[in-house]
Amino acid sequence: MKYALYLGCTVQTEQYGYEASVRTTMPRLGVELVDMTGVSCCGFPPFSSVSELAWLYSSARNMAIAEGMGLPIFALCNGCHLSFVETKHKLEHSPELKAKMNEKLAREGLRYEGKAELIHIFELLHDVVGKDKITAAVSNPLEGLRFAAHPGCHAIRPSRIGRPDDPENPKKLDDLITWLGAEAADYPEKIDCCGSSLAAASGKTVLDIAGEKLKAVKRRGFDGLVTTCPFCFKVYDNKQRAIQATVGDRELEVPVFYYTQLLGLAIGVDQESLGLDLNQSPIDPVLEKIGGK
Amino acid sequence: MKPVLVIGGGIAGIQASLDLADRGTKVHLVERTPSIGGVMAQLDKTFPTMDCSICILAPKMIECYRHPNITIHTQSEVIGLEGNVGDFRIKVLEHPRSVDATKCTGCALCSEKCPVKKPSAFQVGLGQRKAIYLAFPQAVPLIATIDREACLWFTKGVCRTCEKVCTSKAVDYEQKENIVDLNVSSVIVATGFEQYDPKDIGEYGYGRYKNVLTALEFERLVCASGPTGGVLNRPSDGKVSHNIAFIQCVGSRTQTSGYSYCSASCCMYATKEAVLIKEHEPSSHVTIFYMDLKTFGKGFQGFVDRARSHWGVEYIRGRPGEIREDPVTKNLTILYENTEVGRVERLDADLVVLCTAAIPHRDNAKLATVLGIGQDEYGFFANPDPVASPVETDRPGIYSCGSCHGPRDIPESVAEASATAAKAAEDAARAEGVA
Amino acid sequence: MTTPRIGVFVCRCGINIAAYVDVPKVVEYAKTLPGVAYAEENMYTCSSDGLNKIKEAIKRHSLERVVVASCTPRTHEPLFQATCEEAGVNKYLFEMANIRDQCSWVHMKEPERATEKAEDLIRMAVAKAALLEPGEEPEIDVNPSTLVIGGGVAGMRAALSLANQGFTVTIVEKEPSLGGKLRSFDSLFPHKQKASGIIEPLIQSVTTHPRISVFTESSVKSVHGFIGNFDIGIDTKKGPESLNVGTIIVAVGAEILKPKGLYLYGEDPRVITQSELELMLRAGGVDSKRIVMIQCAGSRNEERPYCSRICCNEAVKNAITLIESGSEAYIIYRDLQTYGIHYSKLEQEAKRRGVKFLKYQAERPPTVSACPQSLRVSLYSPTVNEEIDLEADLIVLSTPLIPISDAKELSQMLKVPLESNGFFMEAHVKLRPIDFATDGIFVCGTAHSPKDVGESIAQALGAASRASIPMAKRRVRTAAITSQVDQTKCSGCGTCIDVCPYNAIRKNEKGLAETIAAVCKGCGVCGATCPEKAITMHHFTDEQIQAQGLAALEED
Amino acid sequence: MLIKKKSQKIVDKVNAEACDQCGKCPSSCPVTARVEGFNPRQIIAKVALGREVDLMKSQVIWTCTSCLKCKERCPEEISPYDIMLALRRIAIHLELPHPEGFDESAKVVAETGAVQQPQLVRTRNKERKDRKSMGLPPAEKPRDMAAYTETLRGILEEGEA
Repeated sequence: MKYALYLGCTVQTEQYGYEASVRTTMPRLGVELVDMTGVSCCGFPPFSSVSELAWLYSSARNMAIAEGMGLPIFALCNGCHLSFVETKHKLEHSPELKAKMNEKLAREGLRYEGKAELIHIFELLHDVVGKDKITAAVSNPLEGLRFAAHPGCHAIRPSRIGRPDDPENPKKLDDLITWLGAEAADYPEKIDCCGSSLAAASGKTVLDIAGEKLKAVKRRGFDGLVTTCPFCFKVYDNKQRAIQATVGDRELEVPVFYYTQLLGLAIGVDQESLGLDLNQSPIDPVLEKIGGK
Repeated sequence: MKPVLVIGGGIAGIQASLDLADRGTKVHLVERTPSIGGVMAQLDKTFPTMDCSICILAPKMIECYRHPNITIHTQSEVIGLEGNVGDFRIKVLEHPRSVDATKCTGCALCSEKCPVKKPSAFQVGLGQRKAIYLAFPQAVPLIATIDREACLWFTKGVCRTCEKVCTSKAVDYEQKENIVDLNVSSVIVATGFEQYDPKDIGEYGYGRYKNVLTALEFERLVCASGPTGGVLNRPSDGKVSHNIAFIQCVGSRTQTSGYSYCSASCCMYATKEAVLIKEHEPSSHVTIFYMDLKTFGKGFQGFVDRARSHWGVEYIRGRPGEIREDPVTKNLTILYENTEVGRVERLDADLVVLCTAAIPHRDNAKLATVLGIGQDEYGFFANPDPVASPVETDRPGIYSCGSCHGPRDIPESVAEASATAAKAAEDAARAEGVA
Repeated sequence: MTTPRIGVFVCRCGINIAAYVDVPKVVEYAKTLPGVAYAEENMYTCSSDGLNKIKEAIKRHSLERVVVASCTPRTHEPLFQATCEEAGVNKYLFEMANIRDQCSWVHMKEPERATEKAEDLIRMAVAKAALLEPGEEPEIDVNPSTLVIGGGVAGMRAALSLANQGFTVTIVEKEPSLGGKLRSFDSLFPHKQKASGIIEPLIQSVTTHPRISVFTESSVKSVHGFIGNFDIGIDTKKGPESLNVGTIIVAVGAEILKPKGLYLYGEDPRVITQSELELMLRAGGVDSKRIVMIQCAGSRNEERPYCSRICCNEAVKNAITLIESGSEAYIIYRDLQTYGIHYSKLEQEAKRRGVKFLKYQAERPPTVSACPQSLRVSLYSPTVNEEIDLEADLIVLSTPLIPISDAKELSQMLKVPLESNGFFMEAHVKLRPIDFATDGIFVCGTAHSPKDVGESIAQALGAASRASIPMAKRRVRTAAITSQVDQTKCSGCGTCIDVCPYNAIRKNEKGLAETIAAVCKGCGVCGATCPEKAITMHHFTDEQIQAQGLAALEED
Repeated sequence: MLIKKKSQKIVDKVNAEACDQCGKCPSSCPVTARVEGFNPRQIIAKVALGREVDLMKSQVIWTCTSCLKCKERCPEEISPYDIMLALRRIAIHLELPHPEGFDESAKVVAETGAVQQPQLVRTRNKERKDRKSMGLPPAEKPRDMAAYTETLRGILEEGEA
């Protein structure tokens, strides 16, 4: 199990908790991660609204690097993963476009064949590593905790070009949570969007949308929200204070985790190396419940 | 004069058979299930007159059964066809009932005593039947049949209770399948349709949410002879439902489902079902979500106007985006847009009924091969010239009527059935040398 | 005379009756009634099992009268009567009590009283049954020939089928030539084949068929007689003709509304109807740049509360033709009636080809105003949620099919009904869409209701099948429930003749009234009106009805 | 005119005319419920009526969370989301008024290879951390930045050809 690790802008430049928890947990499950050198932004979203060509070029470029390494790309971010899958899909269906890309890639001495394989963290943990390995690795089961899974829009849509889980009834993140000894439950707002892409147009609406979901999660008696998407995490965790202000509810406190952080806690990784101190949401009560190192 | 073969014992097949039999032609009526009657036998009432469906159908079923010119082959399928118009040689495979038709009186004592329960196809899975059973109370012929996949004797070699309790010694575990050879002048295909399975439209939660039903399931729920005796006890908790919503065009008018056509009867049967709810309980709140109200049939517009003004059924133009279920109460919330005002709203409902596409029957391909006739891009039997020859397939002497060649309502099916009878009569006359 | 042995069969109708009526109690009660020799209950008396039970009981208990207490005679009486006959009991010795539709269904909330009422209804039926008399059904010969009224596509197709089956057919068409409305059509949806391509060969085979005779510019003037034996009077261009036929098919078609004053129609030549557009297309097309079509022009409103079924599809079809010839086409609709496979495809093609669709609401119909250069259509589009103004060079109104002007006259001549919108009314909307309640007369095509060519042809073939049944058998039985005039009481006043809706009573040589049994439908109007009480209604005699009434009033 | 020509190219591809105006997209959309005047169905309606230029000049095409429910659920496989992106690109290329940030961040990426440089972030108890202090390797960037930047600039100038 060897993969080319693609961080993407958001993780690499600010969501260190996600990166750290991935780097510390994966090897313990027998997943070898190789850093990609010379990579750049996947192009989504910065280019998708400006120039389709620039967007596709950016993704093709990074996939070309992975092809050079001969490894499948493990993209941490839902957005990056979708961007790669979509680009691969588009170039597969347009030889002309592919040729045009390669012409441009040549300037950096790169070439995109279309062989690059992609893997999403759900697929890697749920389908490749699997239940047996994960449950076996759990030394500190997260019993008595009930988490709301938030797979994130881009992990499940658009299903037509292939996403890692069901677009209307995603279950993999729930499974992953239960494998850690915690409880996961369906809730009507599960596949609701965090709203983050609206930031440029209307920051307040983002907080509204995110706030509604956090309220639901709290109302339905969850101990916290779990995701693997840096964009969603940014809104729900980093911006939770702002959300409280916007929805006018100071009590709206919902602990938010990256799944890999919980995974780390369950398999006995120390909190420091999971970057848990970077979570801005009030996670300490949950950490106390979990105990461990 | 040679007999005519009619395939399918629904209302279309029944009508075609009766027309021919009444004019003196011998008919072989082949039905794949244990009883004739088809989907119409499962309906509660029929629009726009609100006749009790089985009540108007049962006499015709019995008439078929008692008609000296009609031979009914149930649990049977056509497995071979050779020859040409005027002289088709047919092979019909009769599957064993494991019950002697000449002895069974349909008293149902056997199914009463049978220990094995299975979901009843007639009740669309909402109710149960035994391993030995009568398809439904008015089944024709009223003869028990054994489901060999379920029967303990056939699966585990034990039980034989039915044999013990049967007073007329009708149970016959040894019964073999039987092949009947027929020589007919024409063939009439009336095999009907089936319902689209809305599981694939995940946002509506069918299969996940207990209180989301298909319209056919609802017909059984609202029917006096249904599993709840016509009381709208919803599946999740048996609570009587007062807020009920219907969603049109589920699977139909949908490129992504593969059924991009309008199923033609849903707007009206939904209206009928809405009126039924109001008749049962006028205080109920009933909403129908539609895209275009298809009121093109005789009396349809008046029926919808009455449903709206007299019964207070609410019609909203908009196809809901999503149905949500409260994890605790199992109540449903519909996310929809009233497209006539451009407003996004939510509607709470105890029960949601999906009006699903009428799609080609899964056996069509097999039958098309046996008969050597064509299918359209969806799988319905094809009429090369639907305008000039609306009931003719691409093979002379083989005709199609009813919903096996596209969505049809009952009167259209009946009219077409008579039409195929006329075509068959013309073939016979030609064979007789009538110039 | 001794009261005959009566058997009573009480149906549970699953739970339809049994859930509200205490059936076992009712059965026990029935056993106590005078003349009742046997009574039992059945789960479904109409099931083959139930019917066998009746036959067995008749034999075992040598029953002479049979009473079934169940649902409605409308659907089930023939079945039970036939069963009695099979067991050797004349069908007119059968009586039915409707304890479902008229009892259990209407008294769901008061089971005790429902049970009482069921007992009352059965007591009444038994009282009548005791007085029932056997009836004989006269058999009449059927002339194996058909009159088809209307030489449009439906009429011709029905005629051709019957002729091919070996029957002789006469077509009466009021226009100078066969073909009907289709003559004025350019192409036909859904496959856009030329209308002429269907009409011409049909006319060819009809006019050359040895068993079909055609009267054009002719009309039916009189209809007498009954199934098997209708006497028809026709006005032809060569003068009056008369013929005798066994069956009649009504295929008179429909007319197309010309909506004077609506959307400037009749005031501005640039506003036309869909059928006028057809003629223009047939003549080679239109050169207008932008055409706007308005649906439901004169239909689905107070005056004509029905949808005309074909207008949307015709509009879509013509819009495609116009787009093909380089015009721009808009369709302004309320609910697009593109039903079924072929029309759905047509709609999708139109959208692909660039036909623009705009919805309007009945409450806010579009308005049309004339400018010198062009016309303006103003509408509120609920889907775009905006007021929209469209400049148009040509406005096409999709107007409904309406009943032919002399539909009423014909319906009276044939003694068949029209429905509220003026189209011919079939015997049963669901299961007898082509039959009239009057035996031997059938309907097909747009005379029945708006429909497209394929549907009309299907109905026409269907009518041919229905009509062929009595003609193939050459004989039919008529009901024995008829009136009979007591010649000793009749004063010859003729009141009965005036009121009889079926022309079933005539004056005989003695100047006294007498019933033509084969024509009489047993409606009873004559019996009720006869001042001399000279008329007896068989199966509904005064004695029988009185007995029933008295039984109803009995207290027990 | 140029703007119409450019947009027409897009519109021809997006299949908007197949739209039945069923209302599934707005009822799935998290924004329609909150932002007055934003309605993916009406966006498609206008495109189908050939009025996409109005859209490019309006705010609506910028008001999308890209949750993709509209694209996922459309019975006709129409994607209001992709249509909005396409219209945005033309709007930006033709320098029609649009929210700030879009072309800026594009420039940044073209010049640095990422939307932003690694940030100094705070822990819950206000300590500052960076990649180094987290024990994470230095951030990656294109090796031949000049070539990378030149290529992307070229593409951006080309615009939506």
